[in-house]
Parts: sequence; structure tokens; C-alpha cells
Amino acid sequence: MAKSPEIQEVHRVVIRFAGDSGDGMQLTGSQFSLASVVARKDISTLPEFPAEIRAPAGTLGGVSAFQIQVADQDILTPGDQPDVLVAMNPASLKVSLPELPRGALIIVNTDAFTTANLKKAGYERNPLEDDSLKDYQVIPVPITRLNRDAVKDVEGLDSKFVDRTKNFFALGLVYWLFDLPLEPTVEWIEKKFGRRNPAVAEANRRALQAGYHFGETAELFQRRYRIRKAHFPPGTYRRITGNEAVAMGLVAAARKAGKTLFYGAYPITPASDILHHLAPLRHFDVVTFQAEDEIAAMGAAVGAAFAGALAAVGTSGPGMLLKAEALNLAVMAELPVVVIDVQRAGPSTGMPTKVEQGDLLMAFYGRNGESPLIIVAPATPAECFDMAIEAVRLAFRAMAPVIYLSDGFLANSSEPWRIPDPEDLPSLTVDHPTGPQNGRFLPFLRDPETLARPWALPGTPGLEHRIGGLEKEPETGNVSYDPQHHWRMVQERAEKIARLAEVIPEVDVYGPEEGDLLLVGWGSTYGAIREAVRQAQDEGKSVAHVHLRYLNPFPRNLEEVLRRYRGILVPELNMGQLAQLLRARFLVEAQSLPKVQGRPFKVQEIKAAIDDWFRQRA
Amino acid sequence: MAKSPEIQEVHRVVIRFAGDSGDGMQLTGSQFSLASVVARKDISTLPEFPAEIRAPAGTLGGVSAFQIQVADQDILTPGDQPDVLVAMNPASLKVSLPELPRGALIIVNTDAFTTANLKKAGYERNPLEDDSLKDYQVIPVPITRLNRDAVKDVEGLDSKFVDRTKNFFALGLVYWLFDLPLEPTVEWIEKKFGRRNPAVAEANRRALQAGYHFGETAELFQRRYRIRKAHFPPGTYRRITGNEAVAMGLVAAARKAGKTLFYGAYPITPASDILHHLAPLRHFDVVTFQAEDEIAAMGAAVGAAFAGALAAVGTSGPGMLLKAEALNLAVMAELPVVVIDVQRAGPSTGMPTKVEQGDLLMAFYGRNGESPLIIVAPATPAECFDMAIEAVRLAFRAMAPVIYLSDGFLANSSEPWRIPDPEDLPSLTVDHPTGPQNGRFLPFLRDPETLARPWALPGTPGLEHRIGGLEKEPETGNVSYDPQHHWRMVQERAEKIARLAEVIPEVDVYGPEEGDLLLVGWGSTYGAIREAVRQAQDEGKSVAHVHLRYLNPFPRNLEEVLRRYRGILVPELNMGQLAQLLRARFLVEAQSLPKVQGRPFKVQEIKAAIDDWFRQRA
Amino acid sequence: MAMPTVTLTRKDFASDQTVRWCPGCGDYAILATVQKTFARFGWPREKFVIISGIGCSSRFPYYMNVYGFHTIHGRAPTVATGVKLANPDLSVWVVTGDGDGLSIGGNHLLHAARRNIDINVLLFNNAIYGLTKGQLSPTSPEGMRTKSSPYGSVEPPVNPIALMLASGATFVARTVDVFQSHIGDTLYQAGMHKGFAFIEILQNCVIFNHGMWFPYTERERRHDHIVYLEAGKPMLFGKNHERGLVFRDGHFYPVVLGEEYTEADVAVHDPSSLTQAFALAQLRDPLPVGVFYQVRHPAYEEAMYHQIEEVKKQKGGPGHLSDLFHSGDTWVVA
Amino acid sequence: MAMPTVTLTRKDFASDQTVRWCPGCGDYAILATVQKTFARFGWPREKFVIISGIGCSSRFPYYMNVYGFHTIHGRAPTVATGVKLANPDLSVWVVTGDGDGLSIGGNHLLHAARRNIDINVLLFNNAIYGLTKGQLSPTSPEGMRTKSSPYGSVEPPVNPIALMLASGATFVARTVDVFQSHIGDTLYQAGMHKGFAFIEILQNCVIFNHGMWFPYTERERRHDHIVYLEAGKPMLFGKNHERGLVFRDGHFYPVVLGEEYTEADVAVHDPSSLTQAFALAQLRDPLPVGVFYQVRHPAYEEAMYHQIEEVKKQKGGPGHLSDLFHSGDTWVVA
Ligand SMILES: Cc1ncc(C[n+]2csc(CCOP(=O)(O)OP(=O)(O)O)c2C)c(N)n1
Ligand SMILES: Cc1ncc(C[n+]2csc(CCOP(=O)(O)OP(=O)(O)O)c2C)c(N)n1
Ligand code: SF4
Ligand code: SF4
Ligand SMILES: [Mg+2]
Ligand SMILES: [Mg+2]
Repeated sequence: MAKSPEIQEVHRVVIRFAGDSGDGMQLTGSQFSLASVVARKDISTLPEFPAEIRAPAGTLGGVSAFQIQVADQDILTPGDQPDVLVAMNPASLKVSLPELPRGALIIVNTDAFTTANLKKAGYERNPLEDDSLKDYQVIPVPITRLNRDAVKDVEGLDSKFVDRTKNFFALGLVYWLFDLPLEPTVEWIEKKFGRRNPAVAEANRRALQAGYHFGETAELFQRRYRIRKAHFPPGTYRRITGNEAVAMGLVAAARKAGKTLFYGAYPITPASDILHHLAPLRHFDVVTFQAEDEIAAMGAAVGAAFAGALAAVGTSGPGMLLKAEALNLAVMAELPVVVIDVQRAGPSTGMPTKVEQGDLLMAFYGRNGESPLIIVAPATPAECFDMAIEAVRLAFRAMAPVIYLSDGFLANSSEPWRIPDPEDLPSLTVDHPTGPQNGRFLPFLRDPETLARPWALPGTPGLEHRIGGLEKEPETGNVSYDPQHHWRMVQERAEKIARLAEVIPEVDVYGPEEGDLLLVGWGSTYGAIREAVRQAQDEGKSVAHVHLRYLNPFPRNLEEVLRRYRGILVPELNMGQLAQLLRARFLVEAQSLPKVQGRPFKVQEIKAAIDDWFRQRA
Repeated sequence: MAKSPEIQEVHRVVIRFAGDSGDGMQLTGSQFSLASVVARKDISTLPEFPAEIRAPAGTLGGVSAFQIQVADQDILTPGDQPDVLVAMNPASLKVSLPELPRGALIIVNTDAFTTANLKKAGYERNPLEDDSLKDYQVIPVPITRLNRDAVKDVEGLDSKFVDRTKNFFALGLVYWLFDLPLEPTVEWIEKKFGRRNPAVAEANRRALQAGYHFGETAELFQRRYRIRKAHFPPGTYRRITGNEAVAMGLVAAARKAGKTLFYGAYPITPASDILHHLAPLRHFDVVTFQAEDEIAAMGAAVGAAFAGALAAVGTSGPGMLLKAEALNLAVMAELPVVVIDVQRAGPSTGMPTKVEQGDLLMAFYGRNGESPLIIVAPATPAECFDMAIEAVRLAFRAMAPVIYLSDGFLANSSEPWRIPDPEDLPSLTVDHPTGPQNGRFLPFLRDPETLARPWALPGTPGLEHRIGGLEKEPETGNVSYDPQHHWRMVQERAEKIARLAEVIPEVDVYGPEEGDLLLVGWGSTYGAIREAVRQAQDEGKSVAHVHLRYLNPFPRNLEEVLRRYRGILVPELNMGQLAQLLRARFLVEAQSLPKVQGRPFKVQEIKAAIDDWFRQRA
Repeated sequence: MAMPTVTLTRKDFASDQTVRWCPGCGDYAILATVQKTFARFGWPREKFVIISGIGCSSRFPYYMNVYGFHTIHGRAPTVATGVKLANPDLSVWVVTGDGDGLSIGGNHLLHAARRNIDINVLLFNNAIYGLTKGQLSPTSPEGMRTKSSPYGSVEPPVNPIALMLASGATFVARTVDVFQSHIGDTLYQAGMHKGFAFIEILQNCVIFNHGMWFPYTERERRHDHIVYLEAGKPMLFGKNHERGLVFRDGHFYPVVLGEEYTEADVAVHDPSSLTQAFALAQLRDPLPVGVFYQVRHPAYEEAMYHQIEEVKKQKGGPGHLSDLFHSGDTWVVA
Repeated sequence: MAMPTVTLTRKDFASDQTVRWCPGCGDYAILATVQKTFARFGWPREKFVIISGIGCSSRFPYYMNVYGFHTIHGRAPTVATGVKLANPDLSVWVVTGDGDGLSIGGNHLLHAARRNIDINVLLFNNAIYGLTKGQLSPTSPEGMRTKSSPYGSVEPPVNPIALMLASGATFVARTVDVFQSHIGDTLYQAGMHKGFAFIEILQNCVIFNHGMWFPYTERERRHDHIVYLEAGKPMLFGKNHERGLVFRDGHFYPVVLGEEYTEADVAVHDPSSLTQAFALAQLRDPLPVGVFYQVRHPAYEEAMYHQIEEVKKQKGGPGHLSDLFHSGDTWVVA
């Protein structure tokens, strides 16, 4: 056996697995993530799917990829540029190449570079055979062939499964390269196939090991790498995607409130998975309702809230538009409903699988009349859990709907999540009135502190009352067109939202408490902004970062913080929507850094904007 | 015959006819308007309907009123406070009283002040019999009884019609009081009933004359009034409401474009009348489509635009929400559609018959993703005609949808309209491509000047092409998820709207070109703002007024104008939506003057805010 | 639903709000009957929820002293679905109009019917848009002149009964605002039916479509132009039951009994036959009223809560948050 | 519609875009047949417009070299209505899926059918949401496990044929992706029909609901489980036509011909009978394919343009703007 090359310790590495959508790249990436976290690395992942269910094999449109950053410290993004690319076919090479830095390592499955595949990828010549890849370290491996050898003797293996295991060969090879343990994947294989299909299990196992051993024996690599262990607070961890985390957060909130969770949904990318995660949870008293459309999902949620459930819905941009009218009814009837908008690139159908933050102003203003509601936005996949609980807390407190702005990036990417003890989660129980006071019940008599109206549940004797979408007399809730009643109710509906500022956390400043430049962000751009700011700080620049999880109301110290910096830069995956709100509200010269390309920010893009800012001010 | 009291010439007077919804007050007001304009006065009117179709007779909710200001010069509002109230029953007196200034003249139908009616109106005592009206000049007239006498001999008159004519008695009396001619109304009666029902015609005529003569003989009034003639530019005039004017504007635009007018609608207050005005115009090649809902109306309009019609839809707030998704499709497919939002008080169902300007930010931002479109807003009922033509002109030029913000006040109030010569209206013909160029057709190849894409009509040989709501490759329009394509298309869709600033008029400043305070308004608040500014100017204050008819894009000189004043005050029937846009866009300290009461501004409210501003700065 | 029972009267179900329909509107009679019928169920007031959309008819909840929700146009079935799913113990009623329920809200009615959620839908059919002052409705007859169809409608109307039958409703009936005891009995049956119940109520709008149904409903015309459907009874009509419906080739034909036809030829009403109910729904003269169709299927919320119980059994009891959080691959950092 | 005629072939109707359905998807066969059928009409390419919603099936317009519009989810019938009203000379086709057309878009289909607007709706029924990766659709059978119904669906499916019949469609048919000539003939008849035509096409989704229709459509099963409807012909099926449908009490029953029943007992298909078509729509085994129902009524756009002409006649010609402006009371200021 040849001597294994030296193992070099590194802080971080970005790997991208890319292949045809039939090549199992999502599974490969997911297993790699698992092995990494089990070996105590920190990770951040970004899956990329083709828009089509099954795009024609071998084409550029059919490429499926999974990018992951593995590091020894708190990392925040899946990385700007892959250090290592595993390319299972020509199309995936072609699609990924523009993302790679010079000198990147490329492991290619040479067997897939057939004339037919090259043509489908639009290559006129085989890039492995001209010098177009000379700036990279290309490691050509005949993966298909080697893998066939490895699994050929597995008894009872259907021949059509043989090539389906080749991703495990590649995975094994990469495990070797990064000195990662095979065990988590071996266990997973056993759990998944062991009983149902021992031949497939055996084949996958052999493929994995063959890949690993191939690394060890083939002397193709000059170096191996090991990422140091990350420092995690003690606890039990799992990986979690944003959509999973929202689902769990809602279930947890329902339990903490002692309520049935009603989740209404109409499938839509990239929100559907929330429904898929919740539907199996019937034993948690989860009622999922796949409605005929988004209007019905929202209407049913309003009904469920009226009847006393924890009511939530989830959708994406086009569905938000359809929900707007019933959502406005919830504003007017003053009922708590959590409305999750997993934003995607618009306008119209746009690019359903691509990320964008284009719905912020819609969340604020996308309803007729003066219709204030609560708006929150998680910053990372794991935070989707906490913010779901926060959304419920605020909705119950103010008796008002919440728009929860997730996005396609948060929804699908994953990070380690320290599993909380359910006991430590806040209680969310509601004091529903149990009977009339002084012989009567006033459904719009507001709590003097929160301005919330009482949440009286149908079925309670003596509290029979009527609500609706027409304007009301204060306290009684009787229909009224009186100018002063309208004026007062409009203001009270606004004020009860504004008062929540007293019970939400102030913004934390990352960096100097005052100084030159403040970056303000919200939602999934958190990681890229934080990383860029960190780099700029490392260069000695006076730069700070504030990230908003609460958008309506804004945290109460926001204005004061904004005024402490000479400049404000607002990176957003839109044309400057938060920037516009800050400018209008505080008359500060917030400058927008827009990106509307269906992709997350790269750290470097934000860093470059910071540098520019200093250059212009210099 | 007693000597008629002296006639005093006045500049303006505000009259309010109020009664039960069965009392024919709308007709009375409308006839009074007619008589006034025929006698060359300027008018501005405001009808007020009960929310119910037939609210219980005699109740406060059942009051129907019609307010009109008549004057000898360009007037702009129906008046803050009635100088004269005609109250046909106790409820109408009670509802109207808070609006009256001390000293106002009140003509009451004493016959209606029965115990039953007083009770329905919530009067514990008869206000005519205590001293609660001592601050007013009350003229008690037993109208019902006098009128019965007047019409009792009409042959063939069904007895149930007798009391229905009493509004004409009141009208005749007021004609006498203001020295207005009976002829226009007599002619109208003849046209309306003459042939169909001569007895009713005769009864109405007699009632009218009896009222007039009663004024002459009864010596109840110390004075008669005559409003001087207004100076109108020569021409033929008619009265027009906003909804009528929109309808005619659309028909005119269609004619000028040589196109079928397709109007899609689902009934909704206060927009339904546009449909009612258009449906009879089949001989103008008007296709009206009463759809199953607003979504269908909008979808059909998008289809009609694709097929080459002048496509328009009309609705109000709740309907706008339902249209948003298909409207966003029009943004993305780049098709011209005129979307009329006759705003009403929200949120949700709100107060359907009441005015508000609560949908401005929704027009800007109420769609997922970055979705810029054209926004215009007429300022007066008659202007609804011109702005409809403007809306079509801009939509065709940019191949983009327009939101046209009318409101419940514009929709129903009327003013004199100088009838244009159709020849003088601008031509709106479109150059549809007639065949491929160089053998191919690029449906998204933009015009270098306007950035509009070509409008190729189905049925044209050689231009077969496909469009849709997914993001596109520039020029070809093929579906594309390429980050750079999205980035470019997002910007081009914004830029083509922004460029319209070059072809819309600059804002006119009313008042000093620079100075202390600038009032900025939009939509139906025009009259009240202008009047208040005029009054402040008369007091020597340095105040100007700019009124925006074009909201997206803003007129190109707006920023520069804003910067010429020390303060900016923005009166709006919302919580400060335009103010917010101005602050965000120009970082100017635009201060909001909000009113959200389901009612138009009174001149005095704005005037008081101006005075306040000067007081605070003093 | 094991409802507690109480003794209440019509008055207990009247709210303190002034009723604001036009004098003479058919809605008054329906309101009175609903109040009476609710008392007849013997269930406590707090168990009733009435959900409506927008329209004259949809102001209904304000006049009932039970839980009520006046929602938005066309969406009442969706809100009612949410209420019932959140609390299956409530007796949930929807009040809607021909525009609210069949125009903008048609799809929700269809899907609520299909799912067989246990709600009772009262559709007040006045063949016009009342609240918006007189436009065409989807049940307005062809040729009808309205504000929006000044030269006559060019749209064939929808057949609400046929539509609900095709949608899967398990209880489908028709009654008339002025048929006091008939309407009461029909509502009572609907309320006792477990599953989706649809009742079309022909209603007179005195203002915008006065007399729409008079050809059938006026006292002197009823005998010959209305046929009362009763399960297991021959479908006879006419003052002295001298007419009847015969069923041939899948269609019902009115005949006069006598030489050619006798009572034995007259079809017997079978409310369990979907296709016969559909054939009856096509009949315009005489117009059938009563229960066209009724079958028992599990209601949607029954099936949903049944599934919840089953899954709990399978999983050995209610779920624990901690298990949920720990599902998937976990690792421990000490 | 007096269409000019031209000679074209299938290829003329194929666009230059790569078709992006999953390999083996039933949509391919339908695409090929539609291209062939369009050529068969003999109308020029520019006269065709295809409007779709959102779904796998709704990508259809991209692959056709005619005017096309890929609109938004469920709204294709509304856009098609606008196209046809704006230009009645076009041949307008809608492509939709079971989710697009029957879930979110159900109401538009209903009202388009009711109005009898002259468009042809092809509903690709794969009983699943394809594009969103495998959730329940309104045509998924009860008990079906999908991503959104992991313990089995608790919703009865909708019956698309019955629904369209109840909605007033004047042409209602069913065919199958793999029945090449049958699908072509059915589409051709639909295209020639003036008025609203609805064709349900059973389609196989190889990824998320593979084999859904195989119990009927597999070669060896077709004979016994499919009955071909042909106007005026007895409804026979089975390899040697040894089975047939008899019609009794408003229901169709499959029988084996022999002693008890002979061919004379077998019902003859009458596509003009709505109630028989509805009864046929209830039949699941054998499953009827072909034209269930066809009648001629004025199409919506015909009636609309007829009204335009009539009003012009009444008013003595097209309107003049000047007259319009001067309608109502005017006065002159000199
Ligand atoms: C989204 C929306 N569109 C339109 C309306 C206006 N609107 C209110 S009620 C109604 C129709 C009423 O007709 P129907 O349902 O038959 O009830 P009726 O008044 O006849 O009882 C309409 C169109 C609305 N409130 N909301
Ligand atoms: C308003 C809106 N809601 C949801 C979606 C997501 N969506 C796209 S296609 C689809 C359903 C597809 O099913 P079907 O119509 O049966 O078509 P198939 O893919 O099976 O051909 C859904 C829910 C959307 N695009 N727009
Ligand atoms: S308009 Fe018609 S339906 Fe409405 S309340 Fe009046 S009579 Fe009744
Ligand atoms: S997912 Fe199903 S319906 Fe969609 S393309 Fe693939 S096989 Fe066809
Ligand atoms: Mg109605
Ligand atoms: Mg489908």
C-alpha cells in the first residue's frame, strides 16, 4: 500500500458536489454534511436543484449541485467559491467552473465525458483534453468503471442499481481526502437499506469503501486535509434546514400554548416542505389542511384562529398575493395567524427555485387601506425555529397576524442546531375569557397595556359575539361608519403593533458602537454580511453590522444606533426595500447594495462594497 | 301677492339636501346641480348614500344626502359646511347638524317630525320645540301637507305617488330662494315621465311650482340670494362624475387607438358604475365582461391585451388584492392594461361607501418581487377623463400596466365638464409589428428609446411566439434562470417606467416658486388643498401647492421643486403614504397631514394645519 | 357530536342589532325560520357558529345571537372549514348568496362539498347582486336585463343543485323563503346531517329582482309548479295530486294522471340516487323542492381526527417534542 | 369562424425549444398528438393560441410553434376568455393540469363552461401535483399516500366529467395519453366544436404517480376496463364485444351478454342527453372514454358580438364619440 500523503490542517474548505439530477448529488452532499458534523466541524450548506423535475439527462439544465462549507469555527455561509469540485459529468463541470477560483481542485468522473455527454453540455471539445483547465488541479478518475468493479460481485444486486452507487464511490474518495469517518454514512446505509434491500446496502457500502481506498492507493493527491474541530457549546446537535426548523418551531409553539396546530397550505416552491414536515405529525395534534388554493388556506387559518387554534399558513410570493385579502381580514378582525412567506425570485412566477428578498415592502403594504401587522425574519436556518416561536408569541400578545419572511435559501440550506430542551422554551398559554363580565362581553375592549382585544372562543357560554371585516365601534365591535370610530380604530390597530417594540429585543451591534460604516441587513443575507464585516474589521476598518430579525415594529434602539455611524449600507437581495424603509422612517442616508440575480450574496461582493465605501470617503 | 324679499348677490353657497333614502334626495341634488350649471354657476357636489340598500326608514343609518357648492368662480370642493340645510326628516337633521355652522339656514319638513320618526332618529324631544336649534335660522315648512294639496287634483295619479313628489316641492322652494330657473327641471320631468307616465309628470311639475310659489307667498324668508355667473371658457358643458368620466375616457382612448375596448369587472362599490356606464356602449365596440371574480376580470384583461385590445379593469381595494397576481403577470409579460382602483376606506371590507386614499403604497408595492408599473391619479371628477387617456398613452408607450387611483369621492361627485372635440384628442395608434425582421421575431427586443417590447398580435403570420410569467432571456424572451438575465430584465422593467418621466408634464407650482411651505397632494384632495392654500396666500403667507397626477414615475422636476421650500406638508386621506415615498426618495422632511375618517378633507382642516405650521415656525 | 341539550326559543337566537334589510326582503322570513330551527335542535347557543361572506344575505350573522363571523366575499366556506377543523364540536353554518357562493366563491363551495366537511351551507338565491345594487348573478336567467347587462344577459345560468351534486355534497336540498314550514324542516334535516349539507333557498329581492320566483311560489301557482320531494313517496303535484313525474331514459317528465298514466307510473323519490337527483335538478317546471340527495360518508374532520387518533395509537401515544427534535441524525458535544 | 386553410404537418407545429418533461412522461405523447391534430385542421399557425397555467403540463405552449401564453396557476381559462373576446377569429386552446384546472382554477373552468365561450380545454389528469413534486391533487383517490398525505388522503376526489357536465359545458370528453388515434380524434372533434369543449386526458406521471391509470389503460386490460363511447352505437366492450352497458333506473350497469342480456339490452350512446352523460360519468369500471356529451348553444363571444351588431343596428350604426360626450344635459357657454 502506498504511503498516504501528509494531512494538512486547515480552518475551512468549500466543497461542491455536482452532477446530473439522476446522480444523487443531494444525498451525497447531505451525507458529507453529516460526516462533517459528526466529526465536530461547523457547516453551512446550499443545495441547488434544476428547475425541472427531471430535466433531460446530461444537459446544463439538469445539473444538480450541493455546496457546503466546512470549518472549525462559527461559519455563516456555504462559501463564495468552492475549493474542491466533484464533477460527475461534463454539464456539471461547465455549470460550476465560473464559480471556481484558480487553483481549485477538480475531481472529475472521466467516464462520463463521452461524446454524447459533451455535446449535451455544449462542449465542442473535451475540456479534459485541451488546456482549458490548466488553471486548476484536475484529478481525473474513471469513477463509473472503478465503481462497477467494486460492486460487481454483490449478490442479488439488480444491474440497474450498479451505476446508481457511483456517488458513494465519489463520497468515499472525498472522505479520504478530508480525513472524515465513514461510520455515519455506513450506519445511514444500514438504516435506510439494511433490512429492505440488503444487496443495495452492500453495494453502497462497498462503493463508499472502494472510493476511500482508491484515495489511499491511487497516489493522485499530493495532500490530504483535515479541518480542525469546531468549538460548539455542549449539547445534542442535529442538522436542520430552515423549512424543517419552521415546522418544528410551530409544533413547539402549539405545545407550549396547549393548542392544536392548524397549518393551511397550498403547495408551492420553496415552501411546500413545511407542509411535508408537518403532515406526518398528527400525533402532535397537528391538523394540516391542503387547501384548494392559497385563498382557502388563508381563509381556513382565519377560521381556525377564530375557533382558538394556533393557526399558520405557508407559501411563497404568488401565494402571498392570493392570501392578502383574507390576511387583511385577520388584521381587521384582530386574530393571530402566522403567515410564512418563503420568498423566491419574482415578479410573477419569476424563478421559483431561486432566492430573493423581494417581498419586504409587500409584507408592509400589500393590502388595501391602513393595515399594519407584525413582520419578522429569521437570519439562519436554525433561527427559523426560534423566530417561529417569536412569531407566535407576538401574534398572541397583540392579537394580530404576523408575516414571517423566510426565503428559498434559508428554506433549503442547513446548519447544525443545538437541540433545545422543550422545558426551556417559553410558555405561550393564552388567557381566553371564560365568561361575561358584569353581564356583558365586549369583543373589542382592549387590554390597556397591549391594546389587544380578548380572544373569546366559540363554544364558551355567554361570550357569543360577531366579528367581521367592516369597520367597528370601539369596544362593542358593532359595525360603525362613524368617522371618529374609524379614526380611532385605525390608530389603535397601528399602536398595538408599535407597542410590541417594548417586548422585542433591541438590536445588537456587531463591531464598534459608533464609527464609519454600519451595515444593516435582514433575513438570509446575515452570514454573508457578517463574514464581510468581520473581514473588514480584521483589516482595521471601523465597520459594524446590525441584523434585523424584527421588521415591524423595528427594535426600539434602531434609530439611535443608525445615527451613530457616518454611513449606512444596506445589502439586500432586492432593489433596496429595507433601505427605503429606513430612509423614510428615519431620514437617514441609507445606501442600498442591491443584488437581484436569484442567488445569495457572496461575501466578497459585500466586502467589495465596504471597500468601495471607504475608498470613496477616503 | 306679498312682495318678494330683496335678492342679495353672493359669491358662493353650500346647500345640503338630506332626507330618508326613500325621499329622493339624490335626484333633488342632481336637479339642483343641473339648474345651477344651466344658469352658469360653477358647482362641486358630494352625494352621501347609506351603506344599506334600503336602511330602515327614518333611522340615522337610512339618511341620504347630497351636498353641493355653487359659486361664481372656479370652485373645487362641495364645501366644508352647508349654509343651507334642507332636512326632510328628524334623522337627516340629526345627522347633518354637526356639520352646520352657527347661523345656517335650516328648512325642515315639520310634517315628518312625528313621535315615531323622532324616536327612530333617537330624539327624546322634538328639536323644533325646544331651544336646541336656537343658533340656527330654522324655517319650518309642513312640506308633506302642502305638497299633498298641490298634487291632489292630478288626474290618474296613483295615491302612493303623491308623497313621492314632495322632494320637488322642496326643490321648488330652494329654486325660489336662490333665484334659479325651473325650466331645466321641468324639461327633465317631461323627458323622464312625460310620455310614460303623464300623471306623475304633472304631479312633479305641480309640486315643483307649488314649492316655488310657496317661497314667493309665505314670507318666511328675509332674504333671497343670487349667485353671480361664473366665468367659463366658451364651449359646451355637461356635468360629469368621476366614474362617468373614466368610462368615457376609456371609450375615447379606444377610438383613438382604433381598438376594441375590453373592460373586465366584478361589481364592487364604488367602482361598479364604471361598468354600468360602459355596458350600454356596445355600439362603440365595447366588450364588457362581468367576470366570476376580480381574478378572472384581470386574467381576461391580460388575455385581451395579449390579443390586441385596449384592456382595462376597474375595482376597489379588496378587488385589487385579488388582481395582484395577474397584474404581476402583466408586469412580467409586459402587456398594457389599465387597472382602475376606486379607493374606499379599508382595511379589509372597511367602509365600502366611504372615501380613502389608503391604496397608494399598495399600488407601488403590493406584488411579489420587483414589480414596477405606472401609477396615475386624477385630481377632479372631470380630470378622470383626461387621465384615462393619459393612462392608455403611457401603458402603450412602455408596454406596461397602469394603476389608476381614483376614489369614492371622485367616483360619485360631479362638476361641469367642457366637452372636448374628439378631433382634438391625441391619437393613440400603436405600431404593431406586421411580420418577422430578417426572418425572425424577438418578442423581447426593446425599443431603444422607450425600452418597450414589440406588441405582436396573435393572428399575425410569422410572429408566433410564447410569453409567460417566468424570467426570460433578454430579446428572445426564452425562459432563463441565468443570474445576469434576471438582473438585466429587472432593471430594464424598472427603467422603462422611469423613462416615462421624459414624456409626462412637469409639476406646476401654484403659488410662489420658492418660499416657506409647500403642500404636496395627489388625487381627490386637490380641491380642499388648493382652496386652503389660496386662503393662506390671501393672508399673505408664503405657501405653494403642487398636486401630483403622476405618481410613478414622479414628474422630473419634483425633487427640485421640493427643495425650494422650507417645509413640506402632505395632506392625505391615509396615514402618510405619499409623505413616506417623498421622504424615502428625496430624503426631504415631508410632514404628513393624515385623515382617515372615511371623509374628504375640509378646507378648514388643511388651512388649520398650514396656520399651525407657521405658528410653530414663528 | 354529543351535544348537550337545552330548551331555548326563537327569541334566544335573536341578537340586539337592528335588522337592516329592505322592507319586504325575503331574508326576513329566512332569518325568523333559522332562529326557530336553531331552538328546535336543543343545542346551547354557544355551540353555533355562523359564517358568512359579503352580500345582503351575508349580514345574517349580525342578527343571530350565536358566534358569528362576517368574512369576505366568497370565502365563507374556507373560514367555516377552519372553524370546524379547529373545533369539530361546533355546529357550523354558512350563509351565502348566489354571487358570494356561486360566482366568486364557487370553487370553495365545490371543494368543501367534495371533502364532505360537516358544515351547512344556506345559499340565498335571489338571482341578482343585491348589495352592489343590481348586477347579473350566475343564477340570473339568460336575457335578463340588469345594470351590467342592459341589453340582456348572454350567459346561461348555473344550476346550483346540479353543481353541488357533481361536487360530491352528501346533502342537497332546495327550499323557498316563503315556504315557512318547509324551510324549517329542510334546515333541521340539514343540521342533523353529518357531512356537507347544501340548501338553496329561493329568495325574493324586492328591490332589484322582484318576483323572480313568483311563477313558482305564488300561492295560487304553487300546486302546479312546485313538486315536493319526499323520500320513498311518489312525486305527485297539482292541487289534487293529479299530476306526477315519470322517469324515462334518465329524464323526469311531468304528466297528468288519467288514462295514459296512473299513480303507479309515477316515480318514487330515492334521495340516495345521485343520477336521479341530477335528473331532478334539470327540472324547471314543476320545480322540485325538498331534499334531492342525501347519503352518509365520513365527514372530512371526522376522518382527520380519526387519523390523528390512529397515528397516536401507532406511535404509542401523543408525540413528545423532545423526540421530534431528536429525529434524524444527532451528535453530542460534551 | 371562416378560417383560411393551408397544408401543414406536425413538424410545423413544433417549436425550437427543448422539451423538458421527465423521460417517459405521458405529456410527450399528448404533445405529439396535438401537433398532429393542429395540422389536421388545416388552419394557419398564426390562428392558434395556446394558453396554460402552471404545472408540468402547463409548459406545453413552449413546445408549440403557435402563439402561446404560459400564465399563472389556475387562471388560464380567464386569459383564454380575454383572448377569445378580443379576437374571436382565433382558435384558442387551454392546457391545464388536475391541480391547475380543478384545484386552484376550478371556478374559472366552471364559469368558462357555463358561459360556453368557444375555447378548448385539455386537462392533463395525472392525479398528482407533478411540478411541485408529488402532493395530493383533487383527482387523487381516497387513501392515496403522497408527500402531503403521508397517512393516506381523507378527501374524496372530484369527478371532472361530472363537474363539467353540471357546469354547462357543451362538449365533454375523456381520452388517454397512450390512446394515440383516440386522443387525436377527440381533440379534432373538440376543435371543430363551437362552444366550450372540455377534454380530460388521463396522463401518466412516471415520477410521482406511476401507473395510476394502468388498471384501465394497459394493453391487456383495455378491452375489459375501457368502454369507447360512440354516438348512436351500443355501448359494448370486452375483447369480442361480449360485454355491454345496460341503463336502468338512471344508472349504467356493466353486464356480460349471453342468456340474461343480449345486445338489444345494451344502451345506445346518446351524447345529447345530459343526464345519461352524468350517469356515464359515475362509471368507474369499465371506464368510458370518448365524447360523453355534445350539444350546440350560442357561444359566449358569438352572443356578445351579436349584441354589438344588434345595438349598432338599433342605434343606426357605430357610436360617435361626440354623441357620447353630449349625452345627458348640456349647456353652452358662448
Ligand atoms: C372581493 C370583493 N369583490 C366584490 C365585492 C362587492 N360585493 C359585495 S356583495 C357582492 C355580491 C352580492 O350578491 P349576492 O352574493 O348574490 O348577495 P345578495 O346581496 O344578493 O344577498 C359583491 C359583488 C366585495 N365585497 N369584495
Ligand atoms: C399561486 C400559485 N400557487 C402555487 C403554485 C405552485 N404550483 C405550481 S404547479 C402546481 C400544481 C401542479 O399540479 P397540476 O396542475 O396537476 O400539474 P402537473 O404538474 O401535474 O402537470 C402548483 C401547486 C404556483 N405556481 N402558483
Ligand atoms: S337589495 Fe334585495 S336582497 Fe338586498 S336587502 Fe334589499 S331586497 Fe333584500
Ligand atoms: S413530474 Fe410527472 S408529470 Fe411532471 S414531467 Fe415528470 S413525469 Fe411528467
Ligand atoms: Mg344575490
Ligand atoms: Mg397533475
